[in-house]
Amino acid sequence: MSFPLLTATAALPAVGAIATAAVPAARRTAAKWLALFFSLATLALAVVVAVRFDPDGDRYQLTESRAWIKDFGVRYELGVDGIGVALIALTALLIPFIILAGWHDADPLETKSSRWRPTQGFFALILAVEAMVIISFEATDVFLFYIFFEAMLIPMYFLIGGFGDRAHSGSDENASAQRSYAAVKFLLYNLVGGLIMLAAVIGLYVVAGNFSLQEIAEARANGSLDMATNTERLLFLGFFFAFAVKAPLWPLHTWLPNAMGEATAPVAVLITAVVDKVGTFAMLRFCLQLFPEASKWATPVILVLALVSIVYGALLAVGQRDIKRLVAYASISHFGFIILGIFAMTSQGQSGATLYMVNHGISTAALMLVAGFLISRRGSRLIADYGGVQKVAPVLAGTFLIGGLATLSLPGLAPFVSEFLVLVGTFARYPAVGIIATFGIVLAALYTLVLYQRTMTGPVKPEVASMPDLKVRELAVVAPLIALLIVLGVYPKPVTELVNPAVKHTMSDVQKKDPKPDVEAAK
Amino acid sequence: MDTENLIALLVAAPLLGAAVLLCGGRRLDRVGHWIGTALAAVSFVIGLVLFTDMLGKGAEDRSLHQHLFSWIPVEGFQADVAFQLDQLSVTFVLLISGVGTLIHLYSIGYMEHDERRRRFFGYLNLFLAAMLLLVLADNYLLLYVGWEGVGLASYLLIGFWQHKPSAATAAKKAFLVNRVGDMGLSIAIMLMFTTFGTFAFEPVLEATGETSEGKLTAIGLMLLLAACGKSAQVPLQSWLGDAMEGPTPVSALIHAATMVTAGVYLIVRSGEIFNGAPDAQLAVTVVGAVTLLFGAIVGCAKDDIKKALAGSTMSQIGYMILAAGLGPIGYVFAIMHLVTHGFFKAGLFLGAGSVMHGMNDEVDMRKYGGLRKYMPVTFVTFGLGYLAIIGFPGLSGFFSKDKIIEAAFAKGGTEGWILGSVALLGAAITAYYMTRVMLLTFFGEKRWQPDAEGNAPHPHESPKSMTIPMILLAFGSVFAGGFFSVGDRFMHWLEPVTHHDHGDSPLSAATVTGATMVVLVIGVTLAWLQYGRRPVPVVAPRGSLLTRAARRDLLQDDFNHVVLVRGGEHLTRSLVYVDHTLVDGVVNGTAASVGGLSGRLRKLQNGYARSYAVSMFGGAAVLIAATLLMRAV
Amino acid sequence: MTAVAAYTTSTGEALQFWVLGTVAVIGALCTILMRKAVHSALCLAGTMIILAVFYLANGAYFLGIVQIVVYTGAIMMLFLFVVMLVGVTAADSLKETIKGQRWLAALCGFGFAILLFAGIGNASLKDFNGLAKANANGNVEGLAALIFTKYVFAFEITGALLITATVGAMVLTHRERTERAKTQRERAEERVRAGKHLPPLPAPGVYARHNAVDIAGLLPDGTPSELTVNQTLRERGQIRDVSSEALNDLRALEQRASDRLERPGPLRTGSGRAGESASDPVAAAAGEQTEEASK
Amino acid sequence: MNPVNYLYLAALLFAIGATGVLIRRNVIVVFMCVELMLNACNLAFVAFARLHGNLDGQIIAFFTMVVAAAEVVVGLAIIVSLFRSRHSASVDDASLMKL
Repeated sequence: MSFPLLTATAALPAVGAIATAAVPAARRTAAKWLALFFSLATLALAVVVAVRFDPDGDRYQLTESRAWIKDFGVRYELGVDGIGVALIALTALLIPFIILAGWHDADPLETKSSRWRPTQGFFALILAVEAMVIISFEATDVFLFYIFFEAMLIPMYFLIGGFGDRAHSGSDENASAQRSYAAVKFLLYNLVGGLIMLAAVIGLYVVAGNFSLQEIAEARANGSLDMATNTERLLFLGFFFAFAVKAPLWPLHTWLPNAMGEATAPVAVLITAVVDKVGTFAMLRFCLQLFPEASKWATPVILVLALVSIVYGALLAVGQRDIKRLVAYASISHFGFIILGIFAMTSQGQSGATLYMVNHGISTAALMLVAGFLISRRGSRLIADYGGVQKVAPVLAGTFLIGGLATLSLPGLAPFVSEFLVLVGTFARYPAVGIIATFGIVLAALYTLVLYQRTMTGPVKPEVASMPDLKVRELAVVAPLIALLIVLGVYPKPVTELVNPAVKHTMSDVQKKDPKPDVEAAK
Repeated sequence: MDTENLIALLVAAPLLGAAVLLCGGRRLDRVGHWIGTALAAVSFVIGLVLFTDMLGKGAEDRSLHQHLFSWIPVEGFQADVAFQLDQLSVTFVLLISGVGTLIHLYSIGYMEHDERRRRFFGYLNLFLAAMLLLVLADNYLLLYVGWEGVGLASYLLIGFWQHKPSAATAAKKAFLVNRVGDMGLSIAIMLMFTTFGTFAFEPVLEATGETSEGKLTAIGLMLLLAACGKSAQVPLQSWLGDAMEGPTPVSALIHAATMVTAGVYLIVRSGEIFNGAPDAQLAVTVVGAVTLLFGAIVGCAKDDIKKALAGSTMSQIGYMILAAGLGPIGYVFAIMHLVTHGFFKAGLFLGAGSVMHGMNDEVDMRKYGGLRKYMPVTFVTFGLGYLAIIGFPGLSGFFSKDKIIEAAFAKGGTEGWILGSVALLGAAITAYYMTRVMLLTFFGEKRWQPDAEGNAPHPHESPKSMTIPMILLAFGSVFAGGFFSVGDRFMHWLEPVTHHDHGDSPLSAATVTGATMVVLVIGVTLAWLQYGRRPVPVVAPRGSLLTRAARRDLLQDDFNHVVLVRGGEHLTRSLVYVDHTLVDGVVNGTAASVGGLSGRLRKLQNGYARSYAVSMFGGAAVLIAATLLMRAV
Repeated sequence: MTAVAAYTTSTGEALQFWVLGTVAVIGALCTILMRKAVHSALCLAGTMIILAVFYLANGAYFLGIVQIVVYTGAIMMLFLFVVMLVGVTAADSLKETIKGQRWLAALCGFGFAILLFAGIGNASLKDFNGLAKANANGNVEGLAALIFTKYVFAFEITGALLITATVGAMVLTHRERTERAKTQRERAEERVRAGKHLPPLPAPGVYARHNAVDIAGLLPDGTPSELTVNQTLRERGQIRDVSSEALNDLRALEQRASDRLERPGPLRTGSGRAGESASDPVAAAAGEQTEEASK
Repeated sequence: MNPVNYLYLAALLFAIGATGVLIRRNVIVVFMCVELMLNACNLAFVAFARLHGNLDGQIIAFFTMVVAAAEVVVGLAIIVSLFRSRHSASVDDASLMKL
C-alpha cells in the first residue's frame, strides 16, 4: 500500500495544532509563524492530492482502508472524488489567509500570567478545525465521517466563545454575554442536528450491516440491499437534518448570524467558508448516494426551503444594521443557491453547486476579511458608524467593493459562473423555481450596494477621517483572494473538469437524466 | 497575420489600460490619462484595420469568428469565450472606439483639476472594454458579461464623485434598475438553453423556426425587459436622469452615445427571434413609442441642461427601439439613427460640458443666456448638433429619423398609423425642447449673477483638448447621415445581418418628409414664441400641471419610492422582527421551558429525609395498588 | 386458652379484641401525636403490652412473654434512657415546616391502610386451622424444634447480628479521650480567665417545703435566679417560680404581726410594704421567724 | 369473630406508624414509630401462624424481635452520637442530602 497521502493531509494540521499549542507563552510570534508554516505545508499537500487525482479515473481515488472497530464493522476508510478534492483544496487554501488575517486577533490585551497563552490556543484551534474538516471531506466511512463532523464543534465552540470580536455591535454593551450566547447557540443547534444524525447512522448500520459508503452505495445500486420506503425516508431525514443545520437552511439558520456576528472576522470566515461547506458537501455525498429515492421524494420541500432561504436571507441582509450580520444573512441566501443546485438533480445544477461552494468560500472570505479590517480600524460593527471611507482609504474601499461585487456575482468574477450554472440547472427542470431564484440576484445587488454606499461613499465621517489604508499584511491576505476570484471567473475550467465526472456519478446514483432541450426533443 | 486574431485585441487593449491604471497607483498619476487615451485609440485603429479588411471581402463572408477558449464546460452546457465580428458589430466597434477616443481626449481637459483623474481614465477604459466585449461576443452569455460590465463601469462613473451623496445614490439606482433588466436577460438565456440547448448566436438564430411561437415570445419579452433596463425605456427609465450626476464626458459617452444603445443592439441582434414573435415585436414598438413621448415631455420641462439632454436621449432611443420593433423594415434605420445619434448627442453633451466648464459647473439653463458671444466654438458645434437632432434637412438626424417615421407608417394597418403619428408628434416635441435649450443657453441676454462667494462666472472658451473632439463630432453629426443614405449604402452594408425589406408605406416618402418639416417648424416656432421673443425669468414659473409632473420625471420616482422603497423597507424590517422573535423565539422558547421544568423538579429534592420518605411510601402504595389491580383484572 | 378455636373465636376473645384493639389503636395514635417524647414512649409501651396480650390470645405464648419482657421491658426502657440522655427538649412543636408534608403523609397513610384492607379483604382467608396441632406438646418446644433444626442458620446469624450490634453501639457511643485530662488547678485557672461566675452556683430552693431542686432561689430583691436550678430542668422548662408565693406569705406574716402589735394602718404598711418587701424581704422574714420563735 | 380482624388491626397500626414516621421531626419519636410498624408486622405474622396452623410465622416474628432489638441498640447509639455532634434531635436538621 502506497504512502497514505490523504491521512497525511489531514494529520499535518493536527500535528501543527499540537505543536502550536505547545509553544511557551512568551514566544507568541513563534506560535503564529509555526501555525502559518503548517497551514502552508498542508496547502502543499493538498496541491499534491489535486495533482495525483485523475478526473477520468475511477470514482474514489487515493483510497485507504484499515479495520478500526471490528465489532461494528467500522473501518478507517478514506477516499476522494473530484468534489472532495476541490473542497479540500479550498480549505487548505483558505486557512493560511485566515491565520494571516487573524494575526493580531488573539494577542492578549494584558498578559495576565506567564502561563496564559490565548494566541497559541487560537491558532491551534484553527488548525484543529482544518484537520477535522479535511478528514470529513475524505472519509468514505459513515461512522468515521460522523465522528469528525461532530468533533468539529468543540474547537469551533471555543473559537467563537473564547475569541470574540472586540468591536461593539451596538446591540448591547456586555459583549461577552452576547458571545457566549452565540457560542452556546451554535453548539446546541449543531449538537441537536448531530444527535439526530447519530440515530440515523445507527439505523443505517442496523439496515445495512456496515458503515462503508461505497459498499452500501453499491448494494443500493445493484439492488442487493433494498430498504423499505419509509425506512429510507426516515434515515434520509435524519442525515439531511444535520446537514441542513450545518449548511444552514431556513428555518434552521438563526445560529449563523449570531455566531458570525460575535466571532472575529477570520473565525466567521472559518465558519461560513469552511465548516458549513461540510454540510452541503455531505448532502451531495451521503444523502444523494445512500438514499436516492428518498432524496427524490423530499426534493419539492427542499427546493421550497432553499428558495425561502435565498429570498429571505437576502431580504434580511438588506435589513441589517451590523456589517458582519449582513454578510451572514447573505451567506444564508447563497447556501440556499447551493442546496437548490444540489437538489435540482441536473448536472449543471450539481456542478454549479460544487463550484458555488468553492467560489462562495473565496468571495465571502474576501468580503468578510476586508470587513474585519475595516471594523478593527473603527472598533464598531454598525454600518451607521461609517461613511466616506473611500476617500481616506481607497484601496480598502476598492477591495471591499470587489468583494461585494463577487457577492452579487458580477460576471467576470468567480461566483457568477457557479450561480448561473445553478440557475440554469434549476430552470431546466423547474422553470418557476429558477425564475423565483433569479430575483435573488437583484436583492443581492441591493444589499451589497447599500452596504457599500453607506460605509464607503458620502461625506467623510470625523471618526474615520484618520483611518489608515490597508497594510502590507492585509493586502497580502486580500490580493490573492481577489486574483483568484478573477481567475476562476474567467477560466473556471480546471475546477469544472475536476468536478464533472463526480457529478456524473452522482447523477447516475439518483438515476436522473438531464432534461433535453425542446429542439432536440422535437427531433 | 490572420485578421480575426485581432478581434481579441480590440477588447484586450482597453482592458489592459484599465488594469494598469487601476492597479498602477499614484506613480501613474501624471501620465495615466495619456495611457488611457492611447489605448482607446489603439482599439479604434484596430477597428479601422478590421473594417477596411472587411470592405475587401464579399458581402457574405464578411463575418469573422475568433474562438479563444472554452469558458464553462459542463455536462450538456457549453459556454465559450469566442468573438464574432460582422457588419453590425464592426459598426458598433467603430462608433464605440471612435467616440470613446474622442471623449478620452475631451476628458483630459475636462478632468484636469480632479486629483483622481487617473482612476477616471481607468474606469473609462474598463467601460470601453466591456462595451466592446458586449458587441463582439458570439454568444448571449458572453454578451451578458459585457452587459453587466458596462453596468459596473457606469456605476463607477456615475458615482465617480462619491463624496456627493446624490452621486452615490444615483449610481446605486442605476445599477439596481439595470439589475432588473439583467434578470430579464439571464432568464432569456435560460429559456434559450432549455429550448435550443445552446445560447450562441448562430445556432439559436438559425433554429428559431423549429420551436413554438410561445417560446419565442417569452424569450423576446425577456430580451425586451433587458433592453428596457439598459436603454432607459419605460418602465425602467428612471435611472437615466439621475445618472447625469456623473461627469459630463461620462454622460456623453455612456449615457448618450454607446451604452444606452446596447438595448437596441440586443434587439437587432436577436432579430430572428422577434421576427418569429409578432406579439413581442408589438410590445417593443409600444415601449419605444411610449418612451419616445415620455422622454420628450420630460425634456421639455427640465431646466438642468444635462437632464434636458437626458430626456432627449431617452426619446431618441425610443425612436430606435420603435424602429427595431418594426422588424426587418426598421432594423437598419434603428442602427443608422443609433450611429448618427451617437455623433450629435455626444456632441451636444460635450457642448453642455464645455458650457458648464466655463460657467463654474452651473447647470441651470435659466442662469445662462447669450453665451454665443463668449464661447463661439461651443456655440457653433452645439448648434450643428442641435440642427442635426431636430432633423434639419441635409443633416444626419434628418435622414435617420425621417426613415424611422416612414418605416413606422410602413408597418401598415392602424398600428402603422398610430406609430407613425406618434413618431411625428415626437419630432415636433423634439424640435420644441431642443430649440428651448438652444435659446436659453446661447441667446437672449446674460442672466447669471455672482454666486454666494460673490465670484461671478466669467464664461470662456474651453481648451483645445475639449474643443477638437467637439468639432470632430460636429462633422459627424453634419455629414454622417447623408453619407450613409446616399444610395442606401448603410442599408446594403447591414443587409446580410439584418435582412432589410421595404414595407408598403401608405404614404410616399415625400409626404412623410413634408409632414416632418411642418411639425419641425411648428415646434421651433412654439419654442421661439415662448423663450426667444420675451425675456426668460431666472426662477422657473410654477407652470402647468403637466410641466410640474414632467419636472419630476412624470412622477415615476415618486411611484418607485412609495411602492418599492417604502414597501421594501417595511417588509425587511418586519422580516427582521419575525426572524428574531418567531424563528429564533421558537427555539429559545423550548430551551427556556426545559430549563423551567428542570428547575421545578430540582425543588422536589429539598434534602429532607421525611419528604423522600413520603415519596417512597407513596410509591409503595402505588405498587400495592398496581398488584391489586392486576389480580383484580 | 389452650385450645384455640379454628374458624371463629370465642366471644371472650372477641370481646377482648374489640376492647384492647381500640385501646391499642388509641395508644398508637397517641404515640404519634403526643408532644413530648416521653409521653409517646409510654403510649407505645402500652400498645406493645396490648399486642403481647394478643400474641398470647393467638397461641404464641412464648412470643407474648418475650414481647413483654424484651420489648416493653428492655427496648422501651432503652428508649426512655435515651430520651433522658438527649435532654429532652421540652416539647418539639408539631408545627410542620415542610410545605404540604403533613397532608401528603396523612393521605399516604390513609390510602395505604385502605389498600392493605382491600388486600386482606380479597385474600381468601376462610379457614383457620388453629395451632392446636402445632402447639400439641408445648409452644416453646415447638418453636425450639423449628429454631434448632429448620432455622438454625438464621438463628446463628442472628446471634452474630446481636454481637455486631452491641459492638457497634459501643463504638458509636464511645468517645476516645484524645487529650490529657485537665487537673483541678488548670480548671480553676480557666474559670478565672473566663471571668464568669467564680463562686459556686447558688443553692436552689429557699424554703424546704417543696421539692427544692426545681425552685429557683430568690435574689435579694425577690426575683428568681435561673442559675440556681439544674441545667436539665432548665432546658425542660421545669422551673417553678415561687417568688410570688414568697411575697404573699410575707404579706400574710406582716398582717398578723401588725394585728398582734395593734399597729394601725395597713394602708401605711401597704404603702410601705412594696418598698419594704422589695428592699429586704429576707431580713423581714428573718425578723418574723424570731417573732414566731418567741411565741 | 373472625381472627382475620387481627390482620386488619395490624394493617391499621402499620399505617399509623408509617404516618408517624412521616410527620414527626423528633428522631426518637420517629424511631418509636418504626418500632410500632415492626410490631404491627409481628402481629400479622402471629395471626398468620395461627391461620396456617404452623409455627413458622411465630419464628419469623421471633427473629423480627431479635433484629428489632439489634436495630434499636444501633439506632439509639446513632441518635446519641448525632445529638452530641449537633445538639438537636430533629430529623430536618440532618438535611445534608440537599443539592
